Parts: sequence; C-alpha cells; structure tokens
Amino acid sequence: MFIKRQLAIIVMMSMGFLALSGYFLNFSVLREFTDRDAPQWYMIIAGFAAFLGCLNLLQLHIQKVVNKQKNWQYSIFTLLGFIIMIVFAFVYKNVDTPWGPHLKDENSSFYWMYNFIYLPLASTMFALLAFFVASASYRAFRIRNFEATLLLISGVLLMLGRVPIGAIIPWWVVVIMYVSFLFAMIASKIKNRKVFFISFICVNLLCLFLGFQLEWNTSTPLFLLIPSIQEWIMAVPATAGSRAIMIGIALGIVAQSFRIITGRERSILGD
Amino acid sequence: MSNLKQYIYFLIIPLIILIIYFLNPFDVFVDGNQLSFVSMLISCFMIEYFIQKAKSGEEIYMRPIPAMKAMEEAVGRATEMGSSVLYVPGIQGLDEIDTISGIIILGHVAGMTAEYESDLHVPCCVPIVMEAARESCKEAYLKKGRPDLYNDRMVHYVTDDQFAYAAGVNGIMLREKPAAVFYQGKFYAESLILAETGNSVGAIQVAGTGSSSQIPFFVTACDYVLIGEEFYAASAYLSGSSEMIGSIKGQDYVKLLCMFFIGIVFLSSIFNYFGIFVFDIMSLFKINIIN
Amino acid sequence: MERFFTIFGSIDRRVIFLLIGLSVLIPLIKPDWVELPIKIDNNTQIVYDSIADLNEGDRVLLSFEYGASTKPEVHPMAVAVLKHLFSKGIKVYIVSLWPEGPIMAKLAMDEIIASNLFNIEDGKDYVMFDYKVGGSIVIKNIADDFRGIYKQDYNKIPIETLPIMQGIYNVQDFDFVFDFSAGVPGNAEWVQYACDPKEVPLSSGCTSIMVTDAIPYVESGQLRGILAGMPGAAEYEKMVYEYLSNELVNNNKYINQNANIDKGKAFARMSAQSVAHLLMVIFIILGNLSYYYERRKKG
Amino acid sequence: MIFNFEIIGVWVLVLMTLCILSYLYGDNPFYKISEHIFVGVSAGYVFALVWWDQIWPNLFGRLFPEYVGAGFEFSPIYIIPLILGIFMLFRLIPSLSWLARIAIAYIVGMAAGLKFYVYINSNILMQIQNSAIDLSKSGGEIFNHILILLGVFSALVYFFFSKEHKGTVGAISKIGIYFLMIKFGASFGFAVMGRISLLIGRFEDLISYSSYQYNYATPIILISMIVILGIWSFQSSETKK
Repeated sequence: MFIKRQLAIIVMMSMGFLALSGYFLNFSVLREFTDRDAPQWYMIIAGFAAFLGCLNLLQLHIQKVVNKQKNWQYSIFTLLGFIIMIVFAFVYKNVDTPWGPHLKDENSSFYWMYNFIYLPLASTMFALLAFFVASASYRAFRIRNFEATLLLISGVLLMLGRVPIGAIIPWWVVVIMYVSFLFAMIASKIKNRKVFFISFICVNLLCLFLGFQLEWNTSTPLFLLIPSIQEWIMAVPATAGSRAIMIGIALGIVAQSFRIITGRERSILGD
Repeated sequence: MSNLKQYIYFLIIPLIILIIYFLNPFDVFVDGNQLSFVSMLISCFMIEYFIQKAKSGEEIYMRPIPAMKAMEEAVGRATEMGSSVLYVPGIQGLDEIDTISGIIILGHVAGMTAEYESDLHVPCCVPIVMEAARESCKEAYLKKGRPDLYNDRMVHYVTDDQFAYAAGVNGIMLREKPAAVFYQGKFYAESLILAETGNSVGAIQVAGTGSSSQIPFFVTACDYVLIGEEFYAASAYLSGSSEMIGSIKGQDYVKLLCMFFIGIVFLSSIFNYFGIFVFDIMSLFKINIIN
Repeated sequence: MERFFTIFGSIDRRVIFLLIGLSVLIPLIKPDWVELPIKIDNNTQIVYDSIADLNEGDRVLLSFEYGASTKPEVHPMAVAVLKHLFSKGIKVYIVSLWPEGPIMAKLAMDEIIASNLFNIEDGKDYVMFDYKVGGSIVIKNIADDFRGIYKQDYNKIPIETLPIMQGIYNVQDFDFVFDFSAGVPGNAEWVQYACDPKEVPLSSGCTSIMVTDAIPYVESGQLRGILAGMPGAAEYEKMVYEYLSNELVNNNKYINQNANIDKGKAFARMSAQSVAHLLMVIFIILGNLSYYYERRKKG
Repeated sequence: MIFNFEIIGVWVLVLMTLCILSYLYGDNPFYKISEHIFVGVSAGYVFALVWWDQIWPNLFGRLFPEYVGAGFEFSPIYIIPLILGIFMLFRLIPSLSWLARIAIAYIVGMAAGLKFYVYINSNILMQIQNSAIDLSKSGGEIFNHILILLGVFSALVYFFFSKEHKGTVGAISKIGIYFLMIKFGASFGFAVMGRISLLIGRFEDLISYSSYQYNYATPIILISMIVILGIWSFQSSETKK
C-alpha cells in the first residue's frame, strides 16, 4: 500500500530537508519553525505517546498481578505508586495554587511525594554508583596490555591529583613511579631477571641521588607533582582524545542524518 | 555511471548551488552562515558520490569491527543457553540521533533473534521510543518470515526517569538472567549500574554509544564496545547494502578533509604569526550559529 | 604473600562495598581525624581571577542547571560564587534551564541571606527567573532577546518595573556568564549558542563527569577555567573564604561587619573524598597484584 | 516525640534510602519493594510533568489561549502537532496503527535535519577553528598544542573504516588508541570523584536525620532492617538446603 508505507518516508525526508533549510533560508516563518516550533512539536507528540507508555505500564503490571506471575506481589507497589502520583497530580492537590503550578508548591501532596519518596530514591540510586565504580575499577584497572596500563595510569593519577591527598605525595614516590613505568615498558626486552632487578634498583637510586643533589625537596619541579601531572593529562592528551571523539561523533551523526534525509535509512519506519 | 554524468552530478551541480547561494538573489539566504553551508554541501556531495560509486558496483573494503561480529555470537549463545536477549535502547528521546541509531541496530538484532528463535526483551525509557522499537522489531520478524514469534509484549515501557529506569532494567537482569545484553543508544550516569549488573549475572555484553563520558564504563564492564563514530556507522555496516557502505566511505573522506583543514588552519596561523601572508583564516572559521 | 593475594582476588565484592562505605562515613562523622591541605587547581584559579577582575556594578548572569541528585557537587560552588559576586557589589541575574533549577537557586539564595553577610535586596541587587522549557532554545533566546522570553521574574513582577533590569536586552548586556551545570543543557550549549558567537566571557562549574567533555572548550578559551566537581568547589570555597576574611578586615562596604564567615560545605567533605580515593587506589594496586599472581599460577 | 507530616516524610525518606542501599548486600525484598515503588512513582511523576508543563501550556495554551492562560497567543499551526499526537494514539486501534508511523517519521526527519547542522557547527567547525596555534606563547605551551594536534590526528586515523589498520596507518591508529585510552582513564577518574561526592551527600543526609529531632530515624530503621535482612537471608539459605 503506497499510503501506508511511502507517506511516512516522504514525511521523514521532507521534514529533514525543511528543518535543515530553516538555518539557511531567509524566511522568518521557516526560521521560527526550526528554532522554536519544531522541537516544541516533538515534545507535544512525545507527550501524547506518554499516554501509551502509562497504559503499557498499567497493563503490564495488572497482568502480572492477575496472572500471579513470579514476583507479582511487588507489582502492586508499582501500581500503587503510580496511581497515588496520578491522583495527586490530577484529582487531589491539597493547596489553593491552581492546577499545574501546584506540582511545585511545597505544601501540595504531590510535592510531598516528590520530596520524600521520589528524590531520595533517585539520589540514592545515583549514589549507588560510588560502590559500583569501586568494584568496577577494582576489576577493570588491570594491566592486561599497554592500552589498559594507560587507562589505569591516567585514571589513578586523576583520582589522586584532584584531591588534597595528591599534593602531599612526595617527589621521590613520583620518581620511583616514573622509573617503574619505564621498566614496565622495557620489561619484555630484558630476559635476565637478575639484570633487570639490579638495573631497576640502580636507576632508582641514581634518580633519587640526583634529586637530593638538585634539592628537589625544597623546590620540586612540576613534573614530579601529582596535581600538576594530572593537570597536564587533562589539558593535553585527554583534550586530544576528547576532541577526536567529538569530531568522530559529529561525522557519524552527519552521515546518519544524511542517510535519513535522503530516505536511505528507513528501517526505523518499519520498511 | 559514465564519467560525464559523474562530472555533472558531483561538480557542476554543487557549483551551481554555490553560485546561486553566493549571488543570493532576492535575499533568499541568511547572511553569516556561509561556512556552515559550504561545509554541509561538501560533506553531502562527498557522501553521495561514494554512495553512487558503491551502487555502481565498486568493491569497498570495510575494516572488521569485532563488536559487530560479536552481536551475532551473543544472540547465538543466548539461544544455546535457552535464555533471553536483552536490548537497552538508551534513555533519550527519539529526537537524538543516538536513539535513532540504537533503534536501527535493534532492527538488525531482532532479525538475528528471529532467525535463532531466541527471546528478545526490549525495556524502553521513553514511550515514543517504545513505539518506534515495536515498529522496527515487528518488521524485522516479518522480514525473516517469523511474524508468529513477534508479540508486542517484547517491547515495553518501564519509566521515563533515568534512575528508575536503571533500577527497573536492573531488576529485569537480576531476575531473568539474560545471556546477552545490548546497550545501544544514548546513556548517562546509569550506564555503569546497568553494565555492572549485567556483568555480575554473567551476560555477554555489547555496548555502543556516542556519549563520550560513558564509553570508559562500557569499555571496562562490557565485552565489546562500539566507540563513538563506530556506533553510528554500525547500522550501515550491519545492513550490508552497498549504498550504506558507500556512505561510510564518504564519511571517511569527510574525515580526511577535516584533518586537512585542521592542518591548514594550523599552518596559516603560523604563517600569520611570521607575517608571511596576512589572510586571517580564523575569521573564515569563526562560525555564527545565531546570526 | 602469594596466597594472600590470590584470596584477595576472589574477594566478595560486598567487602569492597563495605570498606568504601566506611571510608566515606568515618571522615564525615569525625572530620578532625583527617585534615589535609587544599591545593588550588589551575582551572579554579582562572575562574577565580576572571570573577575577581569584574568591577563593582557589573552584571553577571548565572544559570542553574542541576537538580537534587547532583546537588552535593554543584551546590557548594553556587553558594561560593554568589558570595564572591555579592562581596564585590556585582548585580546577579539567575535563570534556570532545568526544572529543579529554581528550587536549587532559591536554596542557594536562602543560604546567602541566612548567613547575613550582605545587605542585598531582591529586584535591586539580584533577580531570579523561573524555569523555562526548551534547553538550548532558551539559551538562543537569551542570546538574542532576553525580554522576549522572560516577561516577569520569579515573584511574578513584570521586568519593566525592576530597576535591576534596566538596559538588559540580550546576553551581550551582561559582563559575564556563569553556568552551573550537571548535564544537558549545560556549559556546552552555553558555549555553542550564546557566549562564543556573542563573545561574552563564560565560565562554568560542573559535575566531575562532565569535565572531560568540557575541557576542549577550556583549552580553546571558550570557557574561562572550570570548577571541576566537589574538589573544584572546595578550592573555590577556600579562596572565597580567604578573600572574605581579608575584606572583612579591610572594611569592604558590601560585607556586614558583624557577620561571621563559614568555610562552606564542600570544604568539610574533602577529607571523606580523599580517603575514599586513596582506598580506591589501594584496591586497584591490590587487584593488580592478585591478577599478577593469578596469571603466574596459570603460567 | 514529635509527630507531623515532615517527620513522617523523613522516616519514609530514610527508609527509601536504606532500601536502595540494601541492594549492595544483594537482591532482597527491601530492594525489590523500593525498586517497584520507584518505577511507579517516577512514571506518575513524569506523566504529571509532561501534562502540566508540556501539553497543557504549550499545546492547549496555544490553541485555547484564553481558557488556559499560559501567556501564549493563539497559533492555529499547533493543530498539526495535535493531529500528529492523536495519530500516535491510533496505535491502540490496530487497523489505524500505521498512522503513528507518520508521527514517528516527523520526529526522525526533524531530528536528522536539526542535528546535521548543529553537529557540523559545534563539533567539527569549532574544533577546526581551535587548532590554530599562538606562537607568542611559551615553548611548553606550543609543545602541548602540537601534541594535542598529533593526538587528534592519530585518533581520527583510528576511526577510519575503509582503510585496513596495517603498516603506517596501523601504527598511527595505535597511537590514536593510546590518546583515547588516556581520555577514557581521565573520564573514569573524574567519574569516581563525582560518584563519591554524591555518596557523601547522601550520607550527610542520613547522618543529619539520625538526631533526636527526627526521632532517631536513621539508626532505628537501619538496625531493624539489618535484623530483618539477617532473618530473611537465614531463612532463604535454609529453604535452599
């Protein structure tokens, strides 16, 4: 059927073209549309879809309760929470503020639910990440190869360098870190273990001796201060990486948008 | 396509457009947006050129991306183990290209699950994404000749809120123990909660996102990751049609052009400093979104 | 030794969770057990200097783009920046692009007023506006036509009647823009849609996770420094604290002489943060050692 | 003993916080309850916001300005999103469900058009512009700048799809990966910092609610929860046996 299939694709292509040309054509109506109305319309359409979402949610959990599926008891809590919120949003507001602004009135029932149930749940869920990040880094920051080593070094330096503890790490620890890193890189080249360890210790001692000679304890050079190393990592290699990713993402989006506007990528419309 | 036709399409037409644009008859075009227009035009025609070239049958080499091969593997393993495939299309609306890409990839994954006859489960964060995802899945099952396996309950809505969604999907993972989990779309802070939980239930995880700050978490907790640009190219890669692959090649050339311009700007700023020539290329690259 | 590390490698992750929890909890309950000096990051210094360079009577636009879930990180910055601005007699304009923004802005202003440090008046020294839907579109509109989008302030007073609003028509009428952000829309949108094209100096305080995305803008000068997460907030608090104590002695006319200055919230939290980071690094090192032994055992 | 709505609220708040935190012990009934409440409440919350902040003022406020009074003028063009929105609802009627496709097509097309322009500008052209170097700066800064450029170049080479990563291209792309990895490590480090900060915020709340003023909400709930959890896990291990 033409109308069922092709119409949607035509709408997609022409909307893409229209939205894009709004930036270049000197018609105020079109400009107004791309600047203001087009995103607003998205919100409105998405708002209508929200009805579908809520119906889906109700259907899913009611089914679960009715059919007594596994863990059905918990679905009652979901349904209760949802219905209470809807009642406080549309039926009972407990304050004199008009409908709508009452959502943000500190004395309304809706705000009470928001403040004492929704907020703590959301922020605790967010804070749970602190624990996950710990177990993730414990497992993930392992020296499997050179790339993983870089990930680890820049991560650890950042963690230390950004908090006060980084500033009190003395220069000689950093010297030993540098030497260890250097030896870790050339480890595969030196076969003899004894030679490796002796030279490792010798180089360390040499560097420390040099440090005392140059009086690094009184005036530590910047490259031996964790916070400064951290600043440099942020300013240089991390910036380069961010920039490349930014450009890459933009190119990906440009190509994807081009495919959509020219009607080549249409599987999203079920075609 | 003959050479002459190629010239007409990819040299003459853009030139004519440019001439019209710069002559600006009747003040049709906005002033101050020239650079954007030119770069847009160049990138469009460049991509189109390679699409046409690919269409006319030219072989195009595509570097293999392990994460894409892994998708099929993951679905296969889920079938073997008799458990389901979970697909998470991100938490943003349909007005983000990331989500759109995620839904397109979902179409391909749904095709695989239809073929392998494994269960697919798509919890959505935004109702409108749910509708688009349903459309895409239904079609994929139809195309593979298995409309009987599809039902609307596969794709369902959880909730719009970021962390409530994360909690909900977490629950699904903990209690259903899927063997393969896909994260394709736009993610924010919840990425780590999801990826860590998926890891703890022992699923094969394939992630793809354009949110650069979340990539590290996927890199550390998932088995395969599509990083940044790879994610947007994945849908074209997976479709395997010559048109799509051509567009990726075109995109590569736009990238080359970007690098070229970075070099030009860099060199010209050096020349400027020494006064070798006075043309300030920076003024050309000063963009103006608002004008 | 070797056995210890192999056991450690297979440790239950709940033990890690418990230790992380304690490492945060103990310094919070007993803050004087660990006290550490704070070193100022370069980017924080740039932010401070840019604001210190502003003159009396300058106008600064503050944008609140965070909510309750990211409040611990960003809120202390907002309070410290407000203190810094008011102590210099700068006029402050507050807009919000997140639904929770006005609530946060109100909390910050309440804290400032409760501290009784400054004699400030709503509508004269500062003005607040309600949340507007639209994200980057709102930023675009602020850049072009401020009055087109904001007709009245937070207290529903028409802006034509507000003395502080005289001469404010678009973003170029502000001397500085400061953005507190925790996501999208945030500082990237301010750079792209308003401050870079209109050449208005912009600075930002944001959550830690946003920093690596924002840093290209800092390096290119489109953002004047950045306050990065809670440590950034603590550093800024420290600088403002020192500045205020100094000004109090110098009889700054904007500061009440009988008020007492507090150090700020983030400052006190830094020891918990430090201990948790240190613990994390120790975990990473131990994890690597156990990984090393595990691999050696497997050959 | 003080008793009012705020105190009840605080008790609920502490209970909810601890229920979520109990997930760290493992999946348990407390977590399941709070998770399900969270899903329901947030869905209701978002729906209320969508209606009262979006559809009501932005759509009906423009179609019936006098009745709604949201400060907009009458704009008949907003009939179009209304129609598209209703198309969306036709999803519920199988024979008309194809109409929803048109609404989706509108959104996808519009997103493609808008993002195309925005990303070319903000991510590509702006970054090209930033690569200009200022030679009047110090030697170190110039070195850093060149290093950044090299990093950007090599990382972009990594993203080439139609070139095999072998030989020179392979070597350069390898360097590109190193830059990307450092960036990811830095992001990770910052994320650790941010998450810990949020946890600190949460714990501060819990600590402040453990005072007499709030009837010792935190310690009482915490202890009773630990006891119940202990009994629960003991029982469930019994049944497993």
